[in-house]
Amino acid sequence: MAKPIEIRTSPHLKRAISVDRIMRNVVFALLPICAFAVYQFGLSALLLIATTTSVAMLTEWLFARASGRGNTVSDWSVVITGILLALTLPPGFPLWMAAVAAFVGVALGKALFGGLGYNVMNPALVGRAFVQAAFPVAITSWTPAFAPGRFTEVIPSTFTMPFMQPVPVTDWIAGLELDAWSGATPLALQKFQQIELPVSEVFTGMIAGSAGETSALLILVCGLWLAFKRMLDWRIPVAVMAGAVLTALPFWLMDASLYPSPWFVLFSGGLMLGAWFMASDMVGSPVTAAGAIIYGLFIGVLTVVIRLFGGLVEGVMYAILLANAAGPLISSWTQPRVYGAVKKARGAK
Amino acid sequence: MAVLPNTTENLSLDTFVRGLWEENPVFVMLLGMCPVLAVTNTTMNAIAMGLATTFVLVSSTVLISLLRNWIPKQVRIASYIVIIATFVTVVDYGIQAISLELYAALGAFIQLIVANCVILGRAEAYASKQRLHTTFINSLGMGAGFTLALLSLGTVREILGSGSLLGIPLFGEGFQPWVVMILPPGGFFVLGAWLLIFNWMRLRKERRLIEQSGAAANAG
Amino acid sequence: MQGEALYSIFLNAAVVNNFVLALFLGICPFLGVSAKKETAWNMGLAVIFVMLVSSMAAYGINWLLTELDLLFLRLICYIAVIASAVQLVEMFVKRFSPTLFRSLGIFLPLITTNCAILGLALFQTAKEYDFLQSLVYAAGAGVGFMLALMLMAGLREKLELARVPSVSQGAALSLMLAGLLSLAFMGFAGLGGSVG
Amino acid sequence: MSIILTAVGFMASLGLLLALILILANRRLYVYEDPRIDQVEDLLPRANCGACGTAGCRPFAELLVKGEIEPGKCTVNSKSTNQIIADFLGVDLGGGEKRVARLACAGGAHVAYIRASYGGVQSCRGAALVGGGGKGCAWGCLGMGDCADVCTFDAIRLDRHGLPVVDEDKCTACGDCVDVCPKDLFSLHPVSHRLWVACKNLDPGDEGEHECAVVCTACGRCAQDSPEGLIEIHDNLAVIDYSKNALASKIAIERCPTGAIVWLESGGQVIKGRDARKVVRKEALPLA
Amino acid sequence: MLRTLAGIATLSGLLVVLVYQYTKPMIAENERRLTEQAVFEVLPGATSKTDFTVTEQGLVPATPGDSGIRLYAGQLPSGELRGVAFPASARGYQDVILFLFGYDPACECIVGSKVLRSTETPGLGDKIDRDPDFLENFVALDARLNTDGTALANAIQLVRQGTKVSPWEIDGISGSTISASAMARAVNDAAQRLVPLIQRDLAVLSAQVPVTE
Amino acid sequence: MGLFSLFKRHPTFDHGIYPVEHKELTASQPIRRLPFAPELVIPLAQHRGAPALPLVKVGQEVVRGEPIAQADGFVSVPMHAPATGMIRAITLAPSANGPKTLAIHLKVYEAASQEVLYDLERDLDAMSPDEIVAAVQDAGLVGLGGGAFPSHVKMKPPSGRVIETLIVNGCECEPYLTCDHRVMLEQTDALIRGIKLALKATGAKRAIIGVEDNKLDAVTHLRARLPKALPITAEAVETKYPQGAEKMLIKSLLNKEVPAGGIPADIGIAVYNVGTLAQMGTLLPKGRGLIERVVTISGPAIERPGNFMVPIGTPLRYLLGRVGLADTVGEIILGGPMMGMAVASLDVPVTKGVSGVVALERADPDLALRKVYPCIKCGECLKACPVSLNPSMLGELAQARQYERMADEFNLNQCFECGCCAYVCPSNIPLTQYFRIAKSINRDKQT
Ligand SMILES: Cc1cc2nc3c(=O)[nH]c(=O)nc-3n(C[C@H](O)[C@H](O)[C@H](O)COP(=O)(O)O)c2cc1C
Ligand SMILES: Cc1cc2nc3c(=O)[nH]c(=O)nc-3n(C[C@H](O)[C@H](O)[C@H](O)COP(=O)(O)O)c2cc1C
Ligand SMILES: Cc1cc2nc3c(=O)[nH]c(=O)nc-3n(C[C@H](O)[C@H](O)[C@H](O)COP(=O)(O)O)c2cc1C
Ligand SMILES: Cc1cc2nc3c(=O)[nH]c(=O)nc-3n(C[C@H](O)[C@H](O)[C@H](O)CO)c2cc1C
Ligand code: SF4
Ligand code: SF4
Ligand code: SF4
Ligand code: SF4
Ligand code: FES
Repeated sequence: MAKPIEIRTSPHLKRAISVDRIMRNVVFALLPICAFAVYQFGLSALLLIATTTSVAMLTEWLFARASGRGNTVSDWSVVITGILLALTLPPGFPLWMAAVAAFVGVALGKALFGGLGYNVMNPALVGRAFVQAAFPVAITSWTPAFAPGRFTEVIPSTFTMPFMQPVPVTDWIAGLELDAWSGATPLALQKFQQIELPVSEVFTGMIAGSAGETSALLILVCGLWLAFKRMLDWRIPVAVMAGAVLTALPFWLMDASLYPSPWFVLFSGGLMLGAWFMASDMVGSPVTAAGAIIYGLFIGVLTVVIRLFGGLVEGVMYAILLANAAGPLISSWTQPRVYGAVKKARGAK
Repeated sequence: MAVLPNTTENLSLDTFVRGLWEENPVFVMLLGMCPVLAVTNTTMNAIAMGLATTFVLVSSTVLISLLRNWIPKQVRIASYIVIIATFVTVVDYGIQAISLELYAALGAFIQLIVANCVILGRAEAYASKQRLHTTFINSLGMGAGFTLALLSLGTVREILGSGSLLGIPLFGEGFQPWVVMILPPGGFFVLGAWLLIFNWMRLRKERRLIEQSGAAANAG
Repeated sequence: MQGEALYSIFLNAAVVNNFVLALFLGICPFLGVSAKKETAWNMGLAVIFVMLVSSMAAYGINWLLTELDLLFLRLICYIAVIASAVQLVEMFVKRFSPTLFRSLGIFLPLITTNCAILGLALFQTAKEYDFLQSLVYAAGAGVGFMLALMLMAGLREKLELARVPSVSQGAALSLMLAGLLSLAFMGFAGLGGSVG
Repeated sequence: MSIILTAVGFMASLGLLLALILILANRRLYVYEDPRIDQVEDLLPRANCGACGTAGCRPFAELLVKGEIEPGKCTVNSKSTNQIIADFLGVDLGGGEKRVARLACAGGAHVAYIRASYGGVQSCRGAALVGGGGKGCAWGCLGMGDCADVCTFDAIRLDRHGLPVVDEDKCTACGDCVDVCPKDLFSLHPVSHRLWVACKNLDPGDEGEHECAVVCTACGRCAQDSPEGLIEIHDNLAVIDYSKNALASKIAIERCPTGAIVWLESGGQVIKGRDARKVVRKEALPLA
Repeated sequence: MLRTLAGIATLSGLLVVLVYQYTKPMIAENERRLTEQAVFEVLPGATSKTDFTVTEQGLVPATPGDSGIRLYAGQLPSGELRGVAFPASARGYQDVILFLFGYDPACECIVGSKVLRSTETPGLGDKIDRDPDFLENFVALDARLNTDGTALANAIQLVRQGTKVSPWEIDGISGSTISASAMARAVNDAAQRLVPLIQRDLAVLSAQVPVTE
Repeated sequence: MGLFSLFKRHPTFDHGIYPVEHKELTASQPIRRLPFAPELVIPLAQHRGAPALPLVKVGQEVVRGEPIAQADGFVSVPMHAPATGMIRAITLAPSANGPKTLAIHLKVYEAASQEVLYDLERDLDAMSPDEIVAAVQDAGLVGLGGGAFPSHVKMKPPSGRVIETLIVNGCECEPYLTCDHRVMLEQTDALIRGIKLALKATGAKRAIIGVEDNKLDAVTHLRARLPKALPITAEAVETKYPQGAEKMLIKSLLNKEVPAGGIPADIGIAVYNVGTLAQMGTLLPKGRGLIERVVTISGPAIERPGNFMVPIGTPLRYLLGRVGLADTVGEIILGGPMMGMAVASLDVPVTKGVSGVVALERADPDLALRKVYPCIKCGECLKACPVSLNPSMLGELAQARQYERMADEFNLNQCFECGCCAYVCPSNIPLTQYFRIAKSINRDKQT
């Protein structure tokens, strides 16, 4: 024999799915959503996605090198972080702020704790929460969808000078001469003026909002595709949606003029994107099956509570971050019952 | 059984300097964090808080050091607290008399100096055992260290969070302030960032030392 | 505030203006005792208990001092009475239930002279809460403290097994974690108040 | 003026009351405790910050007195005070000769053969559980450094042939490497044990020579040249009787054909006989 | 032991009470100055003020230590009544916000506003005290009474930025809707209660001759 | 679970995995024999329990079937000469586990007839249960399902325990292996005889043969041949790894769980592999000893895969030479690829516990060492672990060397190293190996 035989420990067989492959597939599943965002908001959305993704990748590369973790960009997870971050930002968000968000998300949300698998909260949302707290006005400035000429010119605020306040867009919007632009997202309309847009509009995404959150339908299709390929755990998104609907239902039944319908709650805002692509991030969710369901329900309930009773219009981001924070506790309280366990599974010495 | 040695300290430059860096109450001992985080959203607040704390620290430790041989062990903590609270009340009214605006900005944290772990900690660990003059100098050092820490947070938070320093705008009209810096998370982040930087410097120093000793060993 | 609803007081103290994450009270023990879930839990219980005790004590003293027109002695009296009350409780527990002492009592001295407890007394006076409102406020603050401690402990236990880079190990990591938690708690803003 | 009187009077009575309560409570509720706890507590900063991982200075002092925690855990105290506490509570370190960990194998990649190439967790334990680890010699060092990993004192490092080298100065004879090595190659010896059999191979006759160039083939030449009973052959291996260590000298190593028996110099130098094989390869070769 | 603690307590009592006595007038002066500043700010043109308390019987001149809502009548240098400043509060984005509003009985409108205490987000929520465009709302905010004088004719309301049409509407600030609406709620609630009283007891308020300096 | 089982055709257990089976390579290949190897190596410790004590001397001639080593106590079994020949040496020989162990080296006489002459005709019906137990031990019979635990020991449950049910394990859930399948088809009568003996010896009231539903032909075949008078049934269970693990099979067939840390006898059950019972049925009537067993030799690197009756002690080098080993060979595994042990040396002999020899290719993509990522907490391992452990947590603890916590808080000792978790882990973390290391260190610490 020319070479010595090999020895390894059992099992000697291995399922083919691996982390980089899962991540790559999630990126594929996000591409249609990105495409729709670009179709809807034009060049600005494209620039936004490109900026966050490249800054996120660069940050990851830098920190992984500095702490000697080798090349971790190749696991593709940071690409997801970048894309998802962009999808949750307003389309006209100044690029320099988006870059800050991507940097903070990856550095503070991930690299600090040891990179992939050890981050405690969703990096994309850490980045977003940071800029939401840092630049709250810019992040609640919406621009109309399907603006004429969106493929040839950018929204003025996109190219704001770094460290400067966003270029005002009021004149630009006025110049578009749209008849029905109220400047608010469906959620804000509902919350402050009790005007509920038809579910059909919200569902298909013909509305204003964050770059990638508008079409619930598209998100649902892409998410289902991933779930079907067993690349994400369908339990979590389903639990999020169930939690949201069940919380919204009684209030809607009580006073439909004040409270939104469960369908509206489900398909408006970032709930779909959050449920399918952010809550489902396995790193931040509990490992146990029961824990995953509790976690999902928690996100759904909290989102609706914040939307209906809190000071903020949208609660998905905070709900997911809080659930991430509670993740380890949920995990440790839902350890599976071991086969043949006589009394308590845990702590039996 | 072994006998505890006498630990009375002799006055030296170190008595003062220690508090600034080596035993910095905030960055090293991680004490008195609450005011450090809470009132450092502007530099002015940081300075005021630092001075107020230093005053309370110095006057109460000096008094305690004076009385150290009269205060019985069992009622020690109670006595210290009463002494500290007295000086805090003095400061409290003093600031109110000087400026109510400043008083409003510092909020309840002036009164909370009573509970600041640094002061009771110094009273217990130092003043109750040391002579008057060393106590005075040491407390001044600690107070200065504390103020330094407050300042290092306050300036960063004010510059980034409001674009100004001591209330004077630095960057002109269009500057976008980072509101998060003056919000609660910003306090945690900035202090965390300072500690990260110190960690990094320490690690770099250690690595240098190891490299040097390694080089020396190779040469020898 | 007269007539502020109890649930609103509770929510406000527990999450919206969480003592640790929004008001920066009790940071030192928060960083110190949040490494293990079990200790965090016991500490949390002890804090809730002490909060209730000192809330009542503070209410009593404030009434007495108002009667005597000696309000300027408030701070000294608060701290002295709270400290003594807690010490008394501690001795009691130590004497009569060593097991309880081992799980809760050891935290008592740590809490006595802690900003959060004194802060509670000062805030409830400033907000002019009546006796019941004060108690609810204390309970909310205690529960909020416990919540922050437990969340932090869960995260820190998880990170104990992580490959945390050496620069971010130690207190820096804890502070960043607290910052993230505080960021997440901003989501509670406005909860419990009337909106729209 | 009256306000001054009321205030002073009130404070005086409050002080009296509190003191009274505390004194009474102290008497009535007194529980015996080791007096050293108080003394140690006196030396602590009383910051009650919890940084040591306990609930405060008092519990920390209790643990210190019980010997369950090191003084250094307190980050607030100065190093010198911690040293004082350590001295105060200190137990005798005990006398006796310094012992160090010694490795009974010299089969690095430069002399030993391999049977199979191992893949998996880079851990000797892990490899040993997979068909013995793939090394030609079933007794020899696997060279993945579990011993170096567990050594708290950084006393073990692997040389370029993957063989652990113990730094005698740093080694505290804690025995962690002895416990972890799956091949049981480490043992603790007084530094004065300088004559050393660096092999554990029990293969009969020359069989071991196919597996490693520095194997002890149990040829017995070392035993012939040494004082009666100092070295004997047991189970195909030379064994040194350290009760006769005083008789040991470098003569025993001189005629060993492979270099399995060595003399360890105090500086960490390993001296082999003149006849010892000098094989140096970059990597272990597969068995023929 | 007893003696020490009691001694220390006595000593501290003495120290505190002395400091208190010493600083008391200064603090009172500070307080007065601040209130005056605030009152003059919300009642542009006023140079002196008189304090009133709301009691069961209506408005009466304030006496030290009485309880009840405090109102401040502000007078022009001429001694004429400029208007009345009244406090109001409502829960905002973070916590309860305290305001002072100025009411001019002549034009029957709110003529000024000031935030006394707030923990709103700096840069966002504090716009309700800084943003000149927003403060424009309170230069002449309609607060007319209805015909029987029991409540405002038109409830004061917040509307989205740029959509104000009636004089009793407040044009919002986008990005600070919550704080702004708290302000609207505060002024409306307080005005609904106090303006009828002020109008009724106008005589009492005007009769008072300023005794400043 | 209750509702779902309505839709499932065959009963099963929770969790588990579905690896590709590759059984078609050998499933239809009848059991064959190969010529004897020139030298057999019979380790004295090839079963669980105390090693056997040699009865022979170097140079002594032995006849096929003759006892050459005796049991050392109750939990031990004797050895019999697998061939006629001469004892060349009793010395160290490589073992599958790594350490060299004592073995009898037997030089086979090429010219000998290799007839078994050690017959001892017995009247099975007249034997008492205790006599059967003694006879099983004398036959040197151990579990042929891979555990190699002395079979007679399982017939004597600990005092206070009564065996109610006998489970006959014909699952053969490991990929590639088909020897049990062939035994059920070809040695049916011996198997039934073995079951009858085991029923009598254990006093069990019924026997259930559990077979995975990828071998329905065996189920039909067995059902057709089972005597109606006997309380023996054959049941199909879902094809899912590790269906053959006794705890899982018990759960599938009886919906009972073996208490953690206990044995099946604690709930009145004894589990035997079909091969073990078929050998029992073959050996006991004539009082013979176990000298050979059926071995599946398969895998992509084997040129002529098949099922073979192999004398105990046959070195792999010889065996693989006979069936043809491709140059591309990477790993050679004793047992199946999920639980089997890769050998470091071809001089390792086939022992009583070896049910298969699987040779995988060097560049086998499923085998190629993949990049290990940090655990992403995906929970796949929790969903795979048949005993519902938390391998993710265990893995993290192992990497932090917190071995005691693994055992104390996370039930490390319940892990039976089935490999499901490592199989599914998308981060390619060698979980099972970590657990072996942890257990090994914990075991060392205890002693
Ligand atoms: C919108 C969308 C775009 C895709 N684009 C690509 C592509 O550009 N390249 C590609 O290899 N696969 C692409 N895929 C995925 C493939 O259909 C296929 O699932 C995937 O490549 C399988 O990868 P895997 O073998 O790593 O699982 C895309 C999938 C979707 C839903
Ligand atoms: C960090 C942060 C601070 C905020 N502070 C305030 C505030 O002080 N006052 C306020 O009314 N809204 C505050 N908001 C909420 C939003 O700015 C605003 O309520 C919401 O987006 C409604 O948008 P609109 O005012 O454009 O309708 C804050 C939001 C964030 C993220
Ligand atoms: C993961 C795992 C898989 C197993 N698979 C089988 C199998 O497929 N067939 C089998 O007979 N025994 C299998 N066993 C062994 C059985 O658990 C049990 O020990 C055996 O059936 C007992 O019979 P025996 O002693 O006659 O071998 C497996 C064990 C484990 C731990
Ligand atoms: C289903 C799925 C969802 C993901 N969602 C996110 C996400 O919301 N935010 C993010 O930063 N990374 C996401 N990732 C990528 C990756 O898990 C993430 O960067 C890790 O949290 C980094 O440790 C996702 C990955 C998968 C497989
Ligand atoms: S001595 Fe033992 S533990 Fe150390 S490298 Fe060699 S085999 Fe591994
Ligand atoms: S033969 Fe001896 S020296 Fe060589 S590897 Fe084996 S034990 Fe080590
Ligand atoms: S190897 Fe152990 S932990 Fe992993 S799946 Fe099997 S039993 Fe569970
Ligand atoms: S399967 Fe692997 S990556 Fe997933 S949770 Fe388990 S150990 Fe972690
Ligand atoms: S300063 Fe607040 S607890 Fe230490």
